Amino acid sequence: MNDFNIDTVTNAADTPETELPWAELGLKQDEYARILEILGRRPTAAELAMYSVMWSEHCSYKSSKVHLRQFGEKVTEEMQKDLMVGIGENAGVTDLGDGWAVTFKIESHNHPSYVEPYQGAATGIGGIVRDIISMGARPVGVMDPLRFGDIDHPDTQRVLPGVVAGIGGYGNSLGLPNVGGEVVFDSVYQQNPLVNALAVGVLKHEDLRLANASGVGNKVVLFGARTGGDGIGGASVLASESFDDTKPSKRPAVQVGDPFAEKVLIECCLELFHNNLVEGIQDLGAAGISCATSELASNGEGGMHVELTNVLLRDPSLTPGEILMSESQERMMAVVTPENAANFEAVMDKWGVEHSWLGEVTDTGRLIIEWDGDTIVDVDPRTVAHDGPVYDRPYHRPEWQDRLQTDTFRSSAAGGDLPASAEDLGQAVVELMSSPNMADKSWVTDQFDRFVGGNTALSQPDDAGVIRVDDRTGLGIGLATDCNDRYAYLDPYRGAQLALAESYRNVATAGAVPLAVSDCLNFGSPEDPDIMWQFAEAVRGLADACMELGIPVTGGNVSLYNQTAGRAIHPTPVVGVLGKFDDVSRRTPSGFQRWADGQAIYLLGT
Amino acid sequence: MSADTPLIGDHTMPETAPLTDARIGVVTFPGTLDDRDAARAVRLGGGTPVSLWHADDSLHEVDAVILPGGFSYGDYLRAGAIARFAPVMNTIIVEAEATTASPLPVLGICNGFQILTEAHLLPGSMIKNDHLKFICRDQVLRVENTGTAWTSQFTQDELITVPMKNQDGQYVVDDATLSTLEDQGRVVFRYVGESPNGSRNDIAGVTNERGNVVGLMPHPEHAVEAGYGPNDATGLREGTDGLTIFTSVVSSLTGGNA
Amino acid sequence: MPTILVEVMPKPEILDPQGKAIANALPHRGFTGFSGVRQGKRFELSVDGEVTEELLESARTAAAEMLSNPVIEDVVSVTVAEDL
Amino acid sequence: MPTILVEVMPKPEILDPQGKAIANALPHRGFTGFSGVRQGKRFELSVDGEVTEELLESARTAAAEMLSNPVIEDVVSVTVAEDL
Ligand SMILES: Nc1ncnc2c1ncn2[C@@H]1O[C@H](COP(=O)(O)OP(=O)(O)O)[C@@H](O)[C@H]1O
Repeated sequence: MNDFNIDTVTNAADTPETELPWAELGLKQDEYARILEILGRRPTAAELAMYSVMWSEHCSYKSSKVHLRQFGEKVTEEMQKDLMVGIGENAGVTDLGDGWAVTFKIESHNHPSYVEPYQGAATGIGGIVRDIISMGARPVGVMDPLRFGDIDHPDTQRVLPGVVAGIGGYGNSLGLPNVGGEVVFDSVYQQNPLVNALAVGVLKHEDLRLANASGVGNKVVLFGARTGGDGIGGASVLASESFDDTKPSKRPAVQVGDPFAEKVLIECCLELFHNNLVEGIQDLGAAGISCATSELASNGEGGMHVELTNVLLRDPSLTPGEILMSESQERMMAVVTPENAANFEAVMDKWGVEHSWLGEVTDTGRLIIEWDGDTIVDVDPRTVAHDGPVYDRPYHRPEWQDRLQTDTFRSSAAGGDLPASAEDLGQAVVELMSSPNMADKSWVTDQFDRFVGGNTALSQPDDAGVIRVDDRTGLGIGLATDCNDRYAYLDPYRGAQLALAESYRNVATAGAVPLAVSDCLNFGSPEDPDIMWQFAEAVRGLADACMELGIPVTGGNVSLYNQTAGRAIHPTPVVGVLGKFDDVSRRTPSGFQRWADGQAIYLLGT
Repeated sequence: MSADTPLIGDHTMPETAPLTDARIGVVTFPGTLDDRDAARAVRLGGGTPVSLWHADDSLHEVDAVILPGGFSYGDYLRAGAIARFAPVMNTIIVEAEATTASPLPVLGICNGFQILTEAHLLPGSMIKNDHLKFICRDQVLRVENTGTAWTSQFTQDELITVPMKNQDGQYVVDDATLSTLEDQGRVVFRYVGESPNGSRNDIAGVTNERGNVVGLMPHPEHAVEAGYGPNDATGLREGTDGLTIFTSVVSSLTGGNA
Repeated sequence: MPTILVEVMPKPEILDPQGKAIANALPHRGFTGFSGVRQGKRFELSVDGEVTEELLESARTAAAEMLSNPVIEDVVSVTVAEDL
Repeated sequence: MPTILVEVMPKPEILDPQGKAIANALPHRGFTGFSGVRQGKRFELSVDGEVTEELLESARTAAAEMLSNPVIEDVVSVTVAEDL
């Protein structure tokens, strides 16, 4: 069937001396030692694949975890009263009242968007939307905070059009109104553009689904797109499972999104939820089947038995390890009772979605994966999904921070020559207004559908996006994302707080009561103590400010290593705030409206 | 005003009793996006929306059909190219071309218009916008033919504002057909102001010879509820000019008594 | 695995916005000497067994009815490529 | 007028959503016998004068750098067609 050798658990036990390419897969020496210790033998190739992807920075949050805990600790009961699902699940869920709930989250797709702007940004939208679906929700909107290098830099000219087209191409095809975002230009983002994507969804309380595999004997099913070699380009050492030949493997360096498949997946999942056909569900993102099986199993009864040859493949040459690591888009995994299996298949048929039954839930506490009957993975799923390495990386305030803070504009040459006359001031205003960061963004936002769904009450050019949830009552939500990276650079603690404050204000001034926070923490390398300090400070600042304002962080994402040749981006903690409207018809647009002739103007605050 | 079109669950059958005997089918293809919006617009227009499924060749005795916007089958081959072969389309084509006194009124919006051209129910075709980008904006249109079931309540040359949002919206048609369309007054909607996409003669919507099939690129179903539509003279997002399309067809179907 | 190639081009009299955009961009990137560009489509239909005349006929029909829109496009060729 | 043909296809290992959608639709129309479809692009670059080796080389470079996205596509061929 395949020309690679299957590395079984028995084989691994019999051949302890076999060298495995753990370093090529990104594992550190001590991490590999820990895997040996957990298993009491060398891992099989498939197990190594699973641990390596699940213990990566991206999946395990190993550098950030110790800091992120504050979001769970610095909370009051009052802050959590509307919280139905907190941090840790695919996305947090907040009660909206009237039997409705809302879920939202921001994620980054920075590096993929630099490599292939269109597809990177498109699949960024696709990924965050699947997080929302997996909670049992209907996605109802997206936002896209973007950061690029200087507007006239060749790098920006290569990346920006593709990113914008990709966000539009994917989001527009899903029927999700784009209700806001950011476009910021600064040379610090050259070669490290930030493509963050937010998705929001709504659900009825009874439709809430979690990623757990409960109910011994329930079936595990994979559905949606077929599995290809996507996202395992860097792991091509796995192309031969025996690691003893050098067969070249053709593994795509990038993933191509299929928004049509995702749109169908959305409708198909909603029908599954509506008819109560799934017990647990998980989207497949980074780490694909490795992540879905280990998380579902460890969050549920603790065991799962899977036959991997049942996975429908796009590329038949994939090895078991590669299948486990593949990041192919537009896939979901669900747990279904045997009684519901036929009805589940009927929904798949109706929507023309392919599916394959992979195995079942067990109470053995082990995740067992077989390849044509041979056991290739036999692990405690918790050790894969939850007990990854945790680093308390050293950090300290950069020695240049003081210099940075005292290097003010007023102390510079230009600062001595401030505009004085009315004419100079006028000129300065024009200059400001025409800077790319301040200027009208409709050249970007006009490429996004803001009307689809018929529930968008505010979008561009307003400070918050507002979406109606319930036609009958006008119940709805307001959303904003903000971050001023220059503030964060000057003082990461305050900068993160200001990001929250701005986002909070934007939601509040639109007329919504702020309810919840999601953040996307974009930073440089955590291995640099200066950067790690920025990160630690930003998290501390955000957590403190959330306490102060009394709204919880319900989810988010960390993107580290945003640096090239030693040059890191500014710390960029993008903060999204979600608020509630009892009736969105009360929303207040920002700016002076041309229809509001004759109304009075007040200045509030200090 | 509110309409009962829940985001979650089954929107396919109205919970309330039909408002009128105008039953208007809204087709859902895989990849259709604006079906709920079109159903809402039908209801706000006084009709009874009936959900039609692409794979079902029955029209369930509806009095008119809307092919809504979206990206059927991803629009991957050509916009509307694959949807045109759906079983429901076979029936729609037969009913729309029936030589009876009143053939089925059909409205194609955006992707629906593209499907109608692919099905050859309407002449011409849609290609990529001349600027090659997706464009979403409030668009002013002139209603130039008020003789169709879908436009009967507009006044001749009325200017309306509705959202438009598409990537393949440039209407192309050969010279001979173009003159025929113009001579026979079959241009139903025309873009006013700067052309949004390079369409020939600024055509935004056309009808067939008998006037029962109408296609248009912009989205009247997104201009039916104050607060959620385009900006217009009355205020931010207050535009409801699109509603007249739906009240027109309801009125036509109920003999002007809606 | 034998493959049937179907090639489709926009009709000469129909505007081709993509081709035009490329034609305009080429000189800016130093590619002079091309007086025009048109962009069409190329489909590869793979066939498991042998390419019978019947199958080729079926490909021709699919090309004419589905893979191209006769209002704006021409099927340029339907050929067999054994060696892809 | 001589024309240089450039043919571009999605890389075999890359997902081709367009081809997939077409492959799924064909059997519904009675076009069976095709096991897969991939959709690529075909460019016709027209040349006013003669197709010199230099111009062909320039077309090859344009194909690699502009007409295809090397991350996800392969240039399948760059050929001269005299008779279009
Ligand atoms: N990438 C984007 N995607 C969607 N909307 C955006 C994007 N960038 C900016 N916007 C929207 O455009 C409007 C103006 O943006 P901006 O000029 O950044 O406003 P402000 O400076 O007031 O935050 C806002 O409504 C914002 O949400």
